[in-house]
Amino acid sequence: MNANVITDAMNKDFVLAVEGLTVSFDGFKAVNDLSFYVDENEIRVIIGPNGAGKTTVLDLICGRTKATAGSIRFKDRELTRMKEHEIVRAGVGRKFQNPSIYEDLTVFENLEISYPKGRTVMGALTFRRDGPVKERVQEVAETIFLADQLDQRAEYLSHGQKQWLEIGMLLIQDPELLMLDEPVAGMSVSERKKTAELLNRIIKDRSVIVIEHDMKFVEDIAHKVTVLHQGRILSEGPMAKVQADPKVVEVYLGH
Amino acid sequence: MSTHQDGSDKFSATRRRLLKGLAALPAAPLLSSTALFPSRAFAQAPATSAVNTTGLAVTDTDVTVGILHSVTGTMAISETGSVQAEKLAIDQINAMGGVLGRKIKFVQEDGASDWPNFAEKAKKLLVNDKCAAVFGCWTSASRKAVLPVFEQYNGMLYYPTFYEGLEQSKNVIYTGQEATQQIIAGLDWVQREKGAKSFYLLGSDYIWPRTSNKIARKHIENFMKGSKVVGEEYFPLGHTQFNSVINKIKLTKPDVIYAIIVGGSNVAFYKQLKAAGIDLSKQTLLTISVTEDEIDGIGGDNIAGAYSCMKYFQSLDNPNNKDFVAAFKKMWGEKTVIGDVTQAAYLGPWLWKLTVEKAGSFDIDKIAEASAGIEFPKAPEGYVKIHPNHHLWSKTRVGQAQLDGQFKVVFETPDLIEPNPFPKGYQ
Amino acid sequence: MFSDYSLAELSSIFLMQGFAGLILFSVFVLMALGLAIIFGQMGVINMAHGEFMILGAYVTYFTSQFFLNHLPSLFGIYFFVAMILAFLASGALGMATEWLMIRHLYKRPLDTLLATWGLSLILQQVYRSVFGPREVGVELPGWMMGSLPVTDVVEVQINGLFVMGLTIAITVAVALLMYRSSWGKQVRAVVQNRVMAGAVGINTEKVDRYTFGLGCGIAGVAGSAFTMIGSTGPTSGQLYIVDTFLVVVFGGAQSLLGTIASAFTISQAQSTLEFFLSGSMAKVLTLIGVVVILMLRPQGLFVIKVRR
Amino acid sequence: MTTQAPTSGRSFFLRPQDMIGIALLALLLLVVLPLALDNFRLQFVGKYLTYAFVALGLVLCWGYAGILSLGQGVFFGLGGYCMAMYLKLEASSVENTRIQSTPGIPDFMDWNQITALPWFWEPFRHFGFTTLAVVAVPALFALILGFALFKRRVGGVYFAIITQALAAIMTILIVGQQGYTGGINGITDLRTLHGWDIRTDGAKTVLYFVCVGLLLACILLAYYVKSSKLGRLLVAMRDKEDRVRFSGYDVSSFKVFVFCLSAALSGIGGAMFTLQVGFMSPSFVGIVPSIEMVIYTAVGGRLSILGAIYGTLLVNWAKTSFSESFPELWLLGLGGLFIAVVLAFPNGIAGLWQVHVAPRLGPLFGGPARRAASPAVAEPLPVATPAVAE
Repeated sequence: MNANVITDAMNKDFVLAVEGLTVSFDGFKAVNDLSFYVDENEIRVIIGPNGAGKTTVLDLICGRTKATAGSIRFKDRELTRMKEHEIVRAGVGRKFQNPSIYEDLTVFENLEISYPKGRTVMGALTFRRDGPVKERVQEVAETIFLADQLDQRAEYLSHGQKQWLEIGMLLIQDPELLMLDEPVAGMSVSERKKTAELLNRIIKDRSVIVIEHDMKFVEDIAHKVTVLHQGRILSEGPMAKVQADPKVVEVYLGH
Repeated sequence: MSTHQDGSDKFSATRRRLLKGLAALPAAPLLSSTALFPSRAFAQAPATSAVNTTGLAVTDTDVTVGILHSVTGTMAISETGSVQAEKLAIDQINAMGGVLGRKIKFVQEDGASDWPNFAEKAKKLLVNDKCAAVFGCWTSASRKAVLPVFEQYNGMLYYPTFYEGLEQSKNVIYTGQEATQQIIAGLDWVQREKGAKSFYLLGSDYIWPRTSNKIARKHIENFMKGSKVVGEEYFPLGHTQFNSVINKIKLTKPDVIYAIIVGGSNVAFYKQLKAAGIDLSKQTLLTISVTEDEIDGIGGDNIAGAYSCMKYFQSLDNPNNKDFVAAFKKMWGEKTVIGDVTQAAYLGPWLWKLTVEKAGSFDIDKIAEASAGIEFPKAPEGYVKIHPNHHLWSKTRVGQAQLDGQFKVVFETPDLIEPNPFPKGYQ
Repeated sequence: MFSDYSLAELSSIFLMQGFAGLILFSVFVLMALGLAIIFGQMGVINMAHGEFMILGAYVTYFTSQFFLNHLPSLFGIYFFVAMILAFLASGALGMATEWLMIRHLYKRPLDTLLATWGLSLILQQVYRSVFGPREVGVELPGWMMGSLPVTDVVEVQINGLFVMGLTIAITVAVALLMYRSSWGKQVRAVVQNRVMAGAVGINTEKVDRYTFGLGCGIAGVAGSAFTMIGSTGPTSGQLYIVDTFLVVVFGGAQSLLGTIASAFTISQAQSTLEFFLSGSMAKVLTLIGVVVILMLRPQGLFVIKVRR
Repeated sequence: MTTQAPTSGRSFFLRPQDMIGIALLALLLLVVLPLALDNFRLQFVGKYLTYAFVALGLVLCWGYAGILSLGQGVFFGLGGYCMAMYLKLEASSVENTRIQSTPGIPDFMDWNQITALPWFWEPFRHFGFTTLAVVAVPALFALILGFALFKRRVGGVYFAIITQALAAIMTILIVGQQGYTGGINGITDLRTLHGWDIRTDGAKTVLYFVCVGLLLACILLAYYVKSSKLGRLLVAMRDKEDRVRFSGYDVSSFKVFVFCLSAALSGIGGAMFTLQVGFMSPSFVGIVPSIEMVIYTAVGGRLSILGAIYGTLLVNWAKTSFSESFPELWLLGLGGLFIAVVLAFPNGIAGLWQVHVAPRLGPLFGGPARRAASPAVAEPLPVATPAVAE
């Protein structure tokens, strides 16, 4: 799968437009004047050595970290001034690096909480577990291979299953932009295969930003790759182009 | 209490409405209760059925009373002495044959420095243990908390602490001084002896210091010609930083520092006063809150020279007191000191014994009535007498703190001062 | 309210108030240092901190009694001996506490709060049973009493100066220990990444125990210094706990400099307010001010912004 | 479809074992204790139960949401003072206070030279307003506080310390403003409610049953909240706050809600306390009672609604009987209890019940069948939430 979407900065169809994004921690610029654009239905993979600022970029987009300068526009809405939950409600979903699920709750309840209804205090108090909710949970559970574990407490799941559960929790929100931070890290070979299959299924009809180290996996899914180094973009483009870039070879693929 | 005896009790008619217990009194209280059991009243050991008609814990051989003080918590420091004094008095009374031929047994409860807990324990002592009398409480707050309990279950409380007044109950005998008794004589003395014109009032922030300072201020402004208050200030209980107020005192240079600081704050206050170079032999300081107990913590060298105004000092030179001090030290150790409240607590069991014997009964109503006019000539502080308003007639003394932690008595009112818990002109 | 005073008087007021504030500042720093180490570096909330201080105060009292009765000629220097003993006694109790209780709770900071509160109740009762319920006062050697006149009105109290000097000495020692010594490096390594520190050969258990012991030991010295200004009773420690925690939290828990700055801010605010208002209201306003600022800036005055 | 009973069949918010538990508690409080205890001891139980309201709030707030408030005494006190103000005004009729320089105002105001009723006392002449205020004043206070703190993501240890400071402030303030509050003595000598003398034994028995009734209603409310999606969200937040936030929830508003709810519950407890005990004083507002209330919850089991009630009863019963027989040992016992509960039994009585007793009683009593179902009592202890998230 190579780049079938060629974009340029003038195109207005971007789902996400990041421009001049900078964040500094006590003077250290973890992300420095970063600009990139993600198209509708595009799968973008961000790679880079440790400390390049990959996770920080995701943190900035979903509002976990506040930008020092620059703008992030999602479907022409400025995200930098919105609260995390507002960003989520606008249609941005985020999976964390380590599986972030509710260990004390069952798989069903994990998914139910992510179901985009009853999100206010009163809504949550009066929320009813009705037919559509159960159907949707069941549907998602089947997608993530956990249909027969619905009543299991999440803490008893395997590491891979926990990753799937978190992906399922995003899926049930049906976000337009999905951000995944190392979705296959720490998985066995068979789990990894299943996950790739799962990702391929769920990334249809939405834009996706993935951080990943596994080059095989990246090659499989990426439409376009962005290489970050010391908070700046080192190279950007289709996988083949990036792999051929001598700068990239030097800092990243070289060792 | 009585509404009928002497004319000086001007407020009794209205006061009666304040106190629900009074409503229950028979219309003609002067018909002494002893009249009902005339023959047995002063017999050596009258029948229990005769002296105990309300089901108190009185048997043919003994009678149960309660002791209710804090032995844990912040107030344990202050209340320990009262417990010791009450136990001493009970021992002595038992050694003399008890009350109406009955030995006194006591149930001790811990108020734990927690006012609601006092109420709970008071209820237990009255309802469960049927105590014929309770000796206890120290702080005003604990007394306020137990007062409704004593009124509801008709118990008798002997309360030892000097306090702010503004209270009177059929069910309480106040063996300490109320505020006017303690304050006015001291202020008059300091004006007379020291020519004091300006006063700086200090206190811990709660009702007794505030009410006392209010009375002091009224007295200074209305009754002492040419005198004025130059400052008045309160600190949270347990406060330990007095440098700011000491600076203010240095600037305003009052003739008298009038301090009503209590508990641990005292120690910090006097230490910092001394460290700041205020010499109490030159700067007059008058307090109503420092007894020998407090000096124990403050240290004699930190407070030497200050004047304290109350009704009792351990150093009082009279035969009663010599016996009392000796007995107290024999029972509780040579190193113990005896403060004003400790002595007042000692009066409680004795006054109760005398009242029971006068009434010829343990019944609370009869004791409440018989209390007025009870005299106790053997009191360590000298002669005392219960006023119809259930407070004590007593002398007020001024003592000067010495290096050894004792007071040297420098002044004593010639006559007993009448207790006046609802003073006109001081409201 | 200034109309009553002349200009000269006013300036001396402010001088003396400033000095009073400095004493309060020293007291706060002494109280908070031990807690800043324990809470800031280890994340443990030690509600029994006040009781560790009071142990130091009792040690000081008994040392003074011992010198008074057995070595009256050396009474002038007993205070230094007492401080060392106080440090050792509180430190040893602290290490025992860490070993018996705290080490099981490193992952549950809120539970350390409850457990140490329980410990504080027990210690209070033990003090009461062993040392008696009455407050005790320590007699100070003559040279510590009185004050040095600066001008006619302005005087400087010697024991205040002593407390300040002591505070500076201890602060410098702690700063050197934490930021210059290899031990300090180990402590910080353990704080930042316990597993990693263990992996590189640091004995994390030992570091924890000594750190806790050090914090408690400093509390003991603070208690010793407190005997100069306050009294010692079984429950005296309770009086300080809220103030101390606020100082540490207000400063930003991890920063020694923050603790000092916050102690300075709070003490100056309180002593200035005390001059214009009554003691109670000054206290209330200071506390409310601190709480409001903490609401606006929950991370405290000084905190390093870190990436997560 | 593989969906099983627990996920599909929970149409009612109480599970069978919950209903049995509540019924047993009701039986104990409404029938067994009144029959077994004399009036005097029953009134103690009534008093203890007022603390149970606070413990109930703490289960939701601390156990479920992980918010440890060390200032619950403030809310208990606010509720209690609201009620005390109403009762005091009724007791301070012109007729009753003729002796004062200003008749018709509470006695402590008169002692402090206040000559007119302060404006904020005025509305407390009305019983309706007072009833509302008992719940609303603590809740409003919690709302302001919670809004300020949770919106800025103050949590965990910092929240605990700030609430503790508030308890200290409140005490100093009440004691210092004695003209308006009765100072350290509190508001005492309360007599009648609508002319009905609340001091008699008969009245106290009636109040006991009212208290139990309210408590049972509050328990039902707590169960409802717990079993709603909001209850599961609280557990989720305690566990992974960020995940909840990135599922599109405004985490702070949920925390504010549960904090307000616990404050309101405490307020009801305080009002019932005032009615039954007959006075209110700052000694319930301070740091010590606030922490003691936390220990009731911890002993009962911080995750168990019914456990908190039993914990409260047990600790208080122990306190009363211990301090009757060995006053000196009581603090040692209480301190030891704190440490033991934290170190050895972090889930309290409910945890012990869950592990040792329930399995033998079968699924109806919450035995093994419930293990996989929902956050019940035997959960692993929550790791504290991060203190300050930036």
